[in-house]
Amino acid sequence: MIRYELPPSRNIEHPDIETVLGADGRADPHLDPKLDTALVVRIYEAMLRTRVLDDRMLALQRQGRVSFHVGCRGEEAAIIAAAAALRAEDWIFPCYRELGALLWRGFPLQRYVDNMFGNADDVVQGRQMPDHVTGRQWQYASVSSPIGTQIMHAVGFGWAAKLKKEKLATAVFFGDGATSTPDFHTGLNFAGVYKTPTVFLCRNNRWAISVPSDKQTASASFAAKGAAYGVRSVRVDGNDALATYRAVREAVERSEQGPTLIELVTYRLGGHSTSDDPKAYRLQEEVDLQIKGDPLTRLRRHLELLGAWSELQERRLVGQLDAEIKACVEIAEKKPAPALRSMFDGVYAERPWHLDEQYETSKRGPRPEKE
Amino acid sequence: MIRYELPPSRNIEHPDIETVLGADGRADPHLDPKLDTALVVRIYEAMLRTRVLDDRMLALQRQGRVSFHVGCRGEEAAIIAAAAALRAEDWIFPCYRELGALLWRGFPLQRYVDNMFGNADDVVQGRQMPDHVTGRQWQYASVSSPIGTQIMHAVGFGWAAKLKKEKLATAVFFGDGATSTPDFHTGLNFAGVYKTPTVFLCRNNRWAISVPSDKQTASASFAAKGAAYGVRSVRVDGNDALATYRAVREAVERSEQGPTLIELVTYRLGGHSTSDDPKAYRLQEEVDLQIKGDPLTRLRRHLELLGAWSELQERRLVGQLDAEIKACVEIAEKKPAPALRSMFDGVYAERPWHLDEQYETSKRGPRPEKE
Amino acid sequence: MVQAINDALRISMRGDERVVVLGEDVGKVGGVFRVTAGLQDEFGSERVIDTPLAEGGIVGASIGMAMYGLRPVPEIQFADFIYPAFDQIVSEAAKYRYRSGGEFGIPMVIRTPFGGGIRGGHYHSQSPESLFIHVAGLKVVCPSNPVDAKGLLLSAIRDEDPVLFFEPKRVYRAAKMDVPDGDYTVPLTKAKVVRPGEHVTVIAWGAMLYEAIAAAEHVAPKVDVEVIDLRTLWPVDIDTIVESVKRTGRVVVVHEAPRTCGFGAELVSLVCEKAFLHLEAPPVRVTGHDTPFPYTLENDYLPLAHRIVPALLETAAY
Amino acid sequence: MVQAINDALRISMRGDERVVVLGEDVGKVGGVFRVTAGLQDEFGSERVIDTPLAEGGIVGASIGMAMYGLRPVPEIQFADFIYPAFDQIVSEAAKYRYRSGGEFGIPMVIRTPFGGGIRGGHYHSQSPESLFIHVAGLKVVCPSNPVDAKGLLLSAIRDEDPVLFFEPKRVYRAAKMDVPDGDYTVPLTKAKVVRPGEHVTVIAWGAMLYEAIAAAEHVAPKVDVEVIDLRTLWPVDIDTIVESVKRTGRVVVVHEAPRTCGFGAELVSLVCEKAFLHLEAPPVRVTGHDTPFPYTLENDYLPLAHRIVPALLETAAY
Ligand SMILES: Cc1ncc(C[n+]2csc(CCOP(=O)(O)OP(=O)(O)O)c2C)c(N)n1
Ligand SMILES: Cc1ncc(C[n+]2csc(CCOP(=O)(O)OP(=O)(O)O)c2C)c(N)n1
Ligand SMILES: [Mg+2]
Ligand SMILES: [Mg+2]
Repeated sequence: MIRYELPPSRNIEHPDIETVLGADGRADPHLDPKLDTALVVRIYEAMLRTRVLDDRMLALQRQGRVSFHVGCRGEEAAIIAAAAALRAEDWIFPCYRELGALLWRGFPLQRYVDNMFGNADDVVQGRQMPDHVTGRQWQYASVSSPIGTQIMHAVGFGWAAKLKKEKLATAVFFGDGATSTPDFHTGLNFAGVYKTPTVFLCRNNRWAISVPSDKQTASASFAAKGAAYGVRSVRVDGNDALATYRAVREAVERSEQGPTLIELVTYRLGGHSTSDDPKAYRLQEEVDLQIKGDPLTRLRRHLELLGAWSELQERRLVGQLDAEIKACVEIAEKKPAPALRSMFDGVYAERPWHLDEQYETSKRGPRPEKE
Repeated sequence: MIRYELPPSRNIEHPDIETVLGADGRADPHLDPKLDTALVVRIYEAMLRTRVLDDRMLALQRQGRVSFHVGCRGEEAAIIAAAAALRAEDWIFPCYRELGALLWRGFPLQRYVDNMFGNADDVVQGRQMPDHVTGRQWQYASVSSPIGTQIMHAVGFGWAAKLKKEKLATAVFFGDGATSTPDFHTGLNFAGVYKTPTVFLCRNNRWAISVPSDKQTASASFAAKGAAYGVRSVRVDGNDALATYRAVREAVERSEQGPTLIELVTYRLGGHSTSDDPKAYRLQEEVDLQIKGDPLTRLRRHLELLGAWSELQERRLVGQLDAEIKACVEIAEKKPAPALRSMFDGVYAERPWHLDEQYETSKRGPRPEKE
Repeated sequence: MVQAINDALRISMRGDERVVVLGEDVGKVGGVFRVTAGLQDEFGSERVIDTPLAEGGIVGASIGMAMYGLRPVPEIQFADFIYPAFDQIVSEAAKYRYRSGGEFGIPMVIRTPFGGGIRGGHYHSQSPESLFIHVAGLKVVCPSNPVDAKGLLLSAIRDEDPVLFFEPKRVYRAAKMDVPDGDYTVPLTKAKVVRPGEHVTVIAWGAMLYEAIAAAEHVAPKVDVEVIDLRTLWPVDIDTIVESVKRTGRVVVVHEAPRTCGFGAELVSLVCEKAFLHLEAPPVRVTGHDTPFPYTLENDYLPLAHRIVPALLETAAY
Repeated sequence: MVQAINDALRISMRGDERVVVLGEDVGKVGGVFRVTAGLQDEFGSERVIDTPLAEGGIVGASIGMAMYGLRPVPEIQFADFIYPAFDQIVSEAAKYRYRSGGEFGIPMVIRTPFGGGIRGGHYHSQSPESLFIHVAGLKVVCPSNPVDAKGLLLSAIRDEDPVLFFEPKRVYRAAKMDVPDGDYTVPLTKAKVVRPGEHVTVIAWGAMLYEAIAAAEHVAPKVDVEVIDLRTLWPVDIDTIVESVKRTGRVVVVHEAPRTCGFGAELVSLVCEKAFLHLEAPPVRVTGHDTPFPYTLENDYLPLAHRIVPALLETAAY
């Protein structure tokens, strides 16, 4: 069942997948979105930042300093280039791997690291697992674990904006596994019927934990599912930052006419999360082959061709990021846990009598309020 | 939103819909399944029987003698011809309109009428609403009200048979509205992945209570949804008994290779159920136009052409059916309600202590056990 | 009650552009019980929306709408069909405020007809309120009469939290009374003593309230029964309950839902925790049975007055 | 416990061709907790099935398989993700025997890891047992140790009714003991007194049993606590409970699930109904709080020994 597909950069074998960046780093002149080089550099830098961050979080988890991390190694183009293609007014409804999209929008790194430690400064007050953040100010909805549920929210949000004649699109990320959930079906169906301004971003990273994408569905592709809902769809090389940007931008710009389903064909180079060991279900050969299609390598080659990136810049940025992350971790680790009270707040807009009582009882216990 | 489509018999306008019976009653020689005339007569008789039964149940409901009825006026071909095309080994997983399929398999009319009255002889002991029967001996699963849930059961049942190397198909009926449910999505997806021997029979009767089928989905057709799951699909004139038979038979015969989704394009000529007044949401003109495509008229015309049916036979059969139903009703109406005990039995294979207690308490009450 | 709820929806929609109604058959026909009748004519099909057949979609889309800033009022056609939306209600709506550190609340009122007594069998009769009371983050409301129905719904739509609004369909048309015109609210924090009494406290809600009252009348004046209509089930008005039980020392809880792990169990526990020394008899539950809801024998299933009366007499004599 | 459950599955599958296992990641990797490890190697991918990501599909297909005559053992990867299957469990599996007049039973065991204590936050920590106890037609089982886990699972797979089998993941690896080889069963009708005592009865299950025992040890010998491990939550072994409470006159129920409408409420009500005159103190609940399950503060959320101890002391001194 494990397939040795060629890396997406060799898309001569996958003529149905939209690709811009060739293996040589050159952009297909017909499809090139012709972005400012400065923007492409920013995208690359953000991809690299996410990569470095993932590595450091993984290390912290292995050292037992954070309990869990879910990263996006291999999917940086699908995430960052998609985020870059969105307009300021657009909203992001994330799955759990899209931290890079939030950072792209300006979410402070310190707040992210605070979330990893679930400390008192965590935006969600240590209530959720690491990597489960929210960023309203950055038009980024709340990360939750249940697969697929955010899809309906993106549809409802976009639909509401449309009813209010506000022009914005909602972009919702989810995995290949998520296409099997009820919410995928309902989300696409409602979006098709009401022509909501929704961009469905299916990160097909070939795996849902240990289940390969060809066991997830017998459909010819994930993009093919759009037709079942009268929803426009495209299949894109998700390891190709330019192709991703192009497709997402187009979808967003035509979102007033209705939704688009974009299958971003990519590959999860790491484990599902720090709790997972992929050696148990896939061969290293498959991963090795996919490493050749690493989205960072591909974009870097392009930038090098343009003379816009160098080894020196790379090393300098990595060093900078390392220092920045280290500083945030040191601060985050020293911050206290959230106050006991915070556990009883926010269940409702106002705390009702029974939670007052439960809080009081907790305070009286042998573990006093830590405030 | 209400569309005035031509009746399906004029399928020159709907080239994608498989049709055998022309408006003149002649069968398309290329597509004709070439059934024994005796069988076609039996199918017609069963369709007529269902029609008469529906009329009588509606009348009983209007008289306040039964509380509820859900019929299939206009959908008799889609139901009876489909049932006729199944093999003895195949199982039926009904929605709530397919009583005709159960009677086709030999379920005694008296048992059905007992169910309508929820009396002590009702196969489900008055536990469910009228028309919610079960017929294990006739390989007919239990009718339940929640839309779509039976789809997964049909898939699981067929899958189990396949694992056990038993050759049978499961045929599952559902409406156009049901295609929006999670179970449709999951059922088709699992069937596609595991190649289960399942025939999905989507009765597209154009309405889900007051919601027209073009508001149910933006898909080009319901059949088109098969591709999203790698499931073979066909779109068939469901008012055409021969076309329905042909498509279902083919699907059943190739079910060893995997599932088929069949969209049976038909029309609900009556109200959704006796609780519904369709005048509130559709125009009589639309219904009048559809009456011209009445599946009984179409098949009768065909049989008359063959010299296999006459007005005399029609009148005689209707008279016979009337008498038969009347006799059953008289008997059913006199039967007692189920025993109080029956309410506490069958929740589990064996009655646990708490239901013993609840039964005892009930007996002690001012309403003594009616046994 | 149907008219009162319709009125509340209309008032909300007139006064607040953010209110939208969505569900199966709520638009063109105005709902299978006619609760939303005429709303689409007045507010258009953009604010009174007929949806595809997917309860999870109805609630999930409403959550997204609420995040945007609307005040969606989704309808689930029968409470029995709420389970396909269970994940969106329990995993998402209930937890969204908390898990987002308060960045997004989900003001939304899920209206749904519930309860037996209309010959609905298994799937048109259920009372699933306790499932939602168990889930932190939800409010659960259940009016018993038209005046409360209107005032509670107006409060619920203005509330900042997700509310499950259970409408007792057995009294949709039965309970007639003069409903005040215009805008008024009934707070989501107050139960109501509908019949004062000194010997036994009966707690009920929805359609069973009338059975409780009938039983109370039946045993009067020998046994003087106080009847409390909870109106808001959760967070429950504990003060009214405790004050009453401390006075009477005896309590009977009546509900249609199956007995085991029903809300009655919680009420009994709360009474024990807060008024144990005042109890002169064990708290009693008169409830639906632990079976699926039956069709023919529904009057033997429901905790009608004939089953409440002996409970009152026994409790009073304990 | 992981090994014991694996063992029970293996024995069932060897002895009974009808048993199949299905779920997300149960095959090739043997489950995210390794509970089904090695089963696919031994029984093949037709009997140990990796499914698409759809809990409703897993349970719905299992119902169909059970109707055919198999004995499916579906896994829900975490109890927190059972809600997409709620409709199939509640509307279909629970009611199928009843509504078909007994023509089709649904013998099926839904296994699922549940409970907190592994830093799982909102969605890898929940204890939703009471939702299923409220639904007529389901059995609910929860082992606390490997020996019981194996014997209860073997019983559950042989039972004719749908069983929810909640596995306390906090003690998946913690609880070590010698598990007998081969086939044996623990009946689904019997609780177990794991620590006899005379002053207070504590009722617990799953991982909280160990907290209850620790608390009991802590207050001994001053307070002599009897600890009951329910093992099967529903139908509960009422006799063991009532016998104990009649003796001690005091009862504390401990559970991780949120307090309101949790199973504790039902147990308190049952005790009141069946042993009121023996009660010398109000029944007490020590439970999870009515909030979503938190991450950082999970040890303040859980009813750990430090919260049970004062409850025991207060109850004993009442
Ligand atoms: C409803 C639900 N079921 C199961 C899980 C457990 N789970 C977490 S991630 C995952 C796989 C998701 O795969 P995919 O959608 O492809 O996303 P990816 O992790 O590959 O980005 C599973 C099964 C869950 N979180 N939610
Ligand atoms: C889950 C669920 N939601 C809502 C209902 C209420 N309801 C009963 S029938 C129906 C429409 C079904 O339409 P369709 O699937 O097209 O079948 P048809 O009645 O047209 O044969 C609805 C909404 C239900 N029974 N189940
Ligand atoms: Mg994936
Ligand atoms: Mg229909």
